[in-house]
Amino acid sequence: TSNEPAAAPGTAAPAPAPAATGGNDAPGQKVVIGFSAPAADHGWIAAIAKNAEATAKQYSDVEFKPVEPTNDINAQISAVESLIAAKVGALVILPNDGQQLNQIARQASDAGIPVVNLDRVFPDKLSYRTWIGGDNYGMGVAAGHYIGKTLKDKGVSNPVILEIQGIATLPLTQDRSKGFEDALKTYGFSVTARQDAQFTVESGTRVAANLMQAHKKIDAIWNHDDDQGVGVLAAVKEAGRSEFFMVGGAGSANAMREIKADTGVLKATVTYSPTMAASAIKLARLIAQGKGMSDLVENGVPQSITLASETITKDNVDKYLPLGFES
Amino acid sequence: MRPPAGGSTPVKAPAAAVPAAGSGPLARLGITRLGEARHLGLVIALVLLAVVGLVTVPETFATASNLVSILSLAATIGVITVGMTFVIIGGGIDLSVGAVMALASVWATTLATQSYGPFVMILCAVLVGTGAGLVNGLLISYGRLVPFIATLAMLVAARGLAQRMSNRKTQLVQQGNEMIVELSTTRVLGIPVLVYVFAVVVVLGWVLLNRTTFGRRTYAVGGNPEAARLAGIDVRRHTVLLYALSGLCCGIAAVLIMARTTTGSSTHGDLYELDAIAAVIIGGTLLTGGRGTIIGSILGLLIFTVITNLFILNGLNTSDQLIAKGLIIVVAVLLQRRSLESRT
Amino acid sequence: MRPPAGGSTPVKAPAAAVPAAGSGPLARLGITRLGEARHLGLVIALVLLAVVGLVTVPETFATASNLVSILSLAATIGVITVGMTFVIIGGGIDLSVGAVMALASVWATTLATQSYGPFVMILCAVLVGTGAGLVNGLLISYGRLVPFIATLAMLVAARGLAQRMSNRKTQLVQQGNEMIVELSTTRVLGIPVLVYVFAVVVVLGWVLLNRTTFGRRTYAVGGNPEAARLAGIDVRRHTVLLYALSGLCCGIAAVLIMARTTTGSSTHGDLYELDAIAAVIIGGTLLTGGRGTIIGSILGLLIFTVITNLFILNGLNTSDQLIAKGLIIVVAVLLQRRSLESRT
Amino acid sequence: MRGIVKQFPGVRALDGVDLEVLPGEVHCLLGQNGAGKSTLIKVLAGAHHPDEGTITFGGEQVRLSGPTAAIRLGISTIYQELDLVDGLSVAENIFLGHEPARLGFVSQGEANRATRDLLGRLGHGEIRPTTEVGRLSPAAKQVVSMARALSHDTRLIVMDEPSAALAHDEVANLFRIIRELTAQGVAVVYISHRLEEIREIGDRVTVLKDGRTVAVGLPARETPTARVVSLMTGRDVEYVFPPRRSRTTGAEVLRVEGLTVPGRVAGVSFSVRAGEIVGLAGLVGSGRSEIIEAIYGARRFSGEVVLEGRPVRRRGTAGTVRLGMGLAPEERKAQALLLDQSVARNITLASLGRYSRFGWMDRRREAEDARGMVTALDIRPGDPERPVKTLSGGNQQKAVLARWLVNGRKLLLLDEPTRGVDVGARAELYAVVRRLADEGIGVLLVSSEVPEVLGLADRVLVIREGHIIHEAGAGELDEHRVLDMIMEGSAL
Ligand SMILES: Nc1ncnc2c1ncn2[C@@H]1O[C@H](COP(=O)(O)OP(=O)(O)OP(=O)(O)O)[C@@H](O)[C@H]1O
Ligand SMILES: Nc1ncnc2c1ncn2[C@@H]1O[C@H](COP(=O)(O)OP(=O)(O)OP(=O)(O)O)[C@@H](O)[C@H]1O
Ligand SMILES: O[C@@H]1[C@@H](O)[C@H](O)OC[C@H]1O
Ligand SMILES: [Mg+2]
Ligand SMILES: [Mg+2]
Repeated sequence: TSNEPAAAPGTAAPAPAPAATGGNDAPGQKVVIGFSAPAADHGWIAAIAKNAEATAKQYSDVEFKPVEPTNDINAQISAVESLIAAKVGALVILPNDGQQLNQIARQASDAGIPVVNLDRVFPDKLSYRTWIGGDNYGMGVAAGHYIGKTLKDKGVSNPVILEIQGIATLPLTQDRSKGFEDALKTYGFSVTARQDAQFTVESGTRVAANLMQAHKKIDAIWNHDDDQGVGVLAAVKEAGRSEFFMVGGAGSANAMREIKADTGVLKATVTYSPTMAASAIKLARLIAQGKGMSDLVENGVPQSITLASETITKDNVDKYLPLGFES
Repeated sequence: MRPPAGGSTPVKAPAAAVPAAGSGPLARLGITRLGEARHLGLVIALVLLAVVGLVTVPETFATASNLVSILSLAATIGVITVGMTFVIIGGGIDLSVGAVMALASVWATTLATQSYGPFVMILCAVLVGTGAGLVNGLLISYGRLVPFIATLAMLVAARGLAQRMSNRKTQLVQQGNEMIVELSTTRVLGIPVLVYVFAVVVVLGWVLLNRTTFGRRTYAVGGNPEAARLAGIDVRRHTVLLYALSGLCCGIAAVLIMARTTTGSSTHGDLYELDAIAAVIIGGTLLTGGRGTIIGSILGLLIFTVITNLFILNGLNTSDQLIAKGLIIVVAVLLQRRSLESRT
Repeated sequence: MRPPAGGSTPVKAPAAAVPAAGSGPLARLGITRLGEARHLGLVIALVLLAVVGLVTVPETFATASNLVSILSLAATIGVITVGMTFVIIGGGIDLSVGAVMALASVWATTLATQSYGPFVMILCAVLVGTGAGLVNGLLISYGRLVPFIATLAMLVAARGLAQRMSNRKTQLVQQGNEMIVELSTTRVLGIPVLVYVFAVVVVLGWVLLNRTTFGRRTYAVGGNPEAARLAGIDVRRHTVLLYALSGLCCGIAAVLIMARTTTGSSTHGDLYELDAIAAVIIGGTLLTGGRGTIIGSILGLLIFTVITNLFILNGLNTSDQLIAKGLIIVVAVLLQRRSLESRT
Repeated sequence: MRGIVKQFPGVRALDGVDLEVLPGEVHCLLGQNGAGKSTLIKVLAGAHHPDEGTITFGGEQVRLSGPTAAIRLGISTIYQELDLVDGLSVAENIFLGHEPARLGFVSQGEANRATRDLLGRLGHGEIRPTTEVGRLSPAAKQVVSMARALSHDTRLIVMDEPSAALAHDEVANLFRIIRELTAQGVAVVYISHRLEEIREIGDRVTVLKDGRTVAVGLPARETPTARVVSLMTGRDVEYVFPPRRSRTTGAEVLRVEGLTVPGRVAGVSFSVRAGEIVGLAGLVGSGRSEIIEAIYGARRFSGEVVLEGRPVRRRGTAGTVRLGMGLAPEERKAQALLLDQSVARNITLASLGRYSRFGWMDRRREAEDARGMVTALDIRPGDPERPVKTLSGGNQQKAVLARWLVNGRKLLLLDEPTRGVDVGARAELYAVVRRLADEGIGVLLVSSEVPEVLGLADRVLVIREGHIIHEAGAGELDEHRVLDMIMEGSAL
């Protein structure tokens, strides 16, 4: 949240390390990096855009060229088209839907513009040079293990486990749910009820309020996204319920503060960090300049990088707080 | 399409004024504008939904806490619906309601505003809402823009402004201003304060529409603006007031959404305009203006809210919810029509 | 608000029939219905936007590739706008267009449909669109539902059905059916086939509206349904056809969106209804029916598309875009009004 | 009022008009359709601002900033286009804009009481204050408009064609009220196209033509009709009906057997022959329009309608039009015209099929025929591309007739074809209808003006409460007998 006076680590993207290790950050040939992402209708996406821009600004050799963020596929295609026409040196694309933008990404690649695919993946490997994103299935697994283990330890049998998804039509949502289900299965548990929200605070409130009516006794809730989580927590507070615990997703600073305070139902969150956008810009720059990653042995940037989904609890929250994004 | 123009010139005096034969008490009610009998179809639809609830989820549906929950959900958009009812009866439409509510919620939760405490926050939300409504009204009345376009422009601009002010972040209600949040958590007689606010707005709206000159003039301005003008009503000024009223309702709704979600956000109220308009129209208000009731709108809204509640209680997924919702809308309106026709 | 009711019966004498002094050729044009001068304001707005483009992004805006890009972007919703223009001139409204397009795209890309090859896919999309339009039309004509409600119900239900059919997944156009995708990738004279499809639909729509009995009836049905009925026009049947036509356009748009995105998806066309209606209204068609032109609607749409394009090229952030968009809408409409008035 | 000028875009509606009204008199305003009568009284009512000219009221020069200003001065107006709000009740309409209210809260009881008094005074105590106005008949609406005018404390009442929607006995009632008012010193400005009314109620007459005053303060009773008419029209109009043919012998075009519309029409049977004009005389509300609409397929009915020997199956208007019927409905603007569209398009609306092949319009032929019709019926101004709403009432009515002439009808149904039409245009319309009959078309005519039915029709059916109570050749009847018959309790 923007108005949390106490918090505020300057930027979510850690400053580039000094150019000691092999000169990755040393100024090189000038690159224009085009950037296209969905409209910032929730905190995570807003953080993506902000991180990308902040990182680009740190390099004197990078010219950052963002285009209109939009949730209309058709318009995003046009936006990317315009970047191709402008002959940018590299593209960073977080598509609204990887499959639907695949064709235009492929066109860019074919035109010789390296594409760094962020988060939602293009199905065609010829469409991008490098993919960097989170592990959605892994997120579900992490949440499933945390909930499964906690309940097992408490000795609960037949627990009521609820799941509040984000936007149901996104493939990543389905991956998360699959991971969650698979992990719970190892404890012999399953999801009692599942509803989807829209990643927004308000939808979180609405869905949670109704779910709590449907289930008079709940053991655990996994909520896919910490932005809508603000709304979920508000609904919980309003209903005055506390018999269950909740796990979040993505890892917003706000969620971490809640976990740290340990006064509500939120006990953990599984990360899906928008810092990936900062990394994506760095990768795009390196690729365009023909450099490799100085910490690795290889001469080129790897073809894919999957961030691990980590579980943040009261015990390790301090370590993560600086990386948490303000939703 | 519009209904065909009414029949031709009829009877000389005595016969004309007396309603046709076969008119029972219901028909007589229907003749007066206030006749609540016109809502029969909506009430039937609601009762049917309740029966479905009682049969499918007997242990949860009819509990007090579920009913309270339904009302809490309905409250925010309900307040907006009251304003929308006025605007539509007055012959207009307001597409900007959701965005204006979002803007008001954001403005009221900036750190600067919050530093003055909860009352200033409330005042701020209400003023921002009313101000945006005023701009709508002025554009429409004096700029002579079509309401659809003027309020669409306001929708777009208000969302943009809200994003800009909030930096696209969700703004939490700060410590010290919990009073706002308590509107939703504090209960009187088991009912959250926010539901009372909703009720008060509905009652005030009803009184304003049915018992005051303002209400009369709203019907006149929407039903026949030229006649209203000839009767000495300042149609333009009244139009401005109608949109300001709708904006005021958005401001109040912003307070409620802040209470419920503990936040102000530029994403609040997405697509509220469609829901509110749909509720008003299902409630029997004509999009062409001049006719309609607050009670109908609220019943229409409750139908929507109960449907959502039932679906979630039954664990249906969104896709099925949507399909069923489409069907239920059609059935509710057909029922409504049937019940109106059986009276004539 | 509606314009004040027109004056009463006019003068008989030739003296009064002659336009007042100071009326140039424009004024005379204004008297005929086709006077394209009515689009002057829109054209001015477009030109102004182009100037902005030339000044702010001189190297990119006026390139052929950018213009093609604008047209490709406009194509999908443009086809829908053509259908919407007919519906609105005919006195109705169609909120379901985006959802019906999504449903058609999903149905056409199921594995089952795809196994029959691209022509069957296209046929499927078109049939599903037309079918949904037909249902809208029947509900409105014979079920006598208000168009707003009937098509809102269809919106909701079609989205639900699309989600259900696709299992909420994006469905790729399979190998062997690339012909569909080639509509967007193949260029003739440097212009993608899809833009030609758009152009053909616009031309056919224009011809249908201005050169055929169907078009005449559409104006009549929207302008005065009772008069149309008493002149022997089957108003109900015509209404059904209008919605079916709108559905057909959604089917065609579904093919185009499949071509552009290589997919069918239940999320396609979100909020297209608002954009299409806004384009039609900015284009000068009255929401009350009986008046309007295809050309106006397309100009209205192009204004929106060029605004988006300019924003893309200038890399403005969304919030500012939204604010600016709101202002531009207001200015465009004011310009349009001004230019209409200066002629009378 | 002196030297009033009012300019509308493209039209100089008033071009220096003078009007002088004395307390306690009934001052009649005459003029053809479009002469500027309604515009003048709207200026007087504060609804239009004059471009030039002065208004003096009660000896003082006044500026009317709006309708409220006029009402405050004591000028109330009954407008020509009914200015009521359908969704509001009778009482709410009467007190619209000056509701009895405290702090903005309306005292509905008071309004209802006052409404009951007003309506009682108008002899219409049976209209309930709480009834929604949209459900009233036009006649009852006219009464409500009147009550509204009387609800103000008024010194001058302006009535713009108040009798157009009224039946014969209603007009008598209206005159009674006007006399009461003038007896109290209230002045009345009275507009009507029915010259005999002017004679009966008027004191003085002002005549307008093309936005100018052509005669001021003529004595209403003494001035010969011919002179008034020639002042209005600028020519000498024979206010007579065209001669009928001696005998109609055509084949039967229409036969109606036991036509019943529940609650409105009870088993009516009659026939119309080719070349014959059959008139339906009756009170407003006696069911004449229903008969016509049922025949035309625009209304459900039981019974049989036979056109040229073939029974018409109930197929709606599309079917009956195809079989050769045409209808000029009662309310021109609401039921017949596409006001925004050109005269030409209004004329060809019912015969699109004639001008098209496979749906493709032959616009040249369409334009030719429309132009031909405009010339044949002398529709003025003679420009077929003009929007029909800019024509006067009479010319609009001709356009409606023309609609049925372009594609050769067998049967024409005319419902109140001359309502609100001035004398000059009326005579022309009569001639057209007669000519059509002479060409072999069967005509069924409804009119509330008995002289019109008697003058134009060959045969007259007298309707009362949905029954035919008498049938006779027009020559065998006179106005008094018909009036006796159509009123209840009359002797046959
Ligand atoms: N609001 C207006 N805008 C434009 N022209 C108008 C308007 N009102 C009236 N006119 C024109 O002014 C002229 C006078 O019209 P007006 O209604 O005063 O005639 P009238 O004498 O009342 O005719 P009628 O007997 O048919 O009622 C006509 O040419 C009419 O078309
Ligand atoms: N749409 C309607 N709704 C209710 N009552 C109606 C409607 N149309 C007509 N009526 C009533 O039906 C009766 C017959 O009306 P109708 O129009 O047939 O009279 P009419 O004899 O044709 O008189 P006129 O020639 O003046 O129209 C009247 O009592 C009238 O009030
Ligand atoms: O938009 C999504 C975000 O909200 C979620 O939390 O993580 C993945 C993103 O694609
Ligand atoms: Mg007049
Ligand atoms: Mg009649």
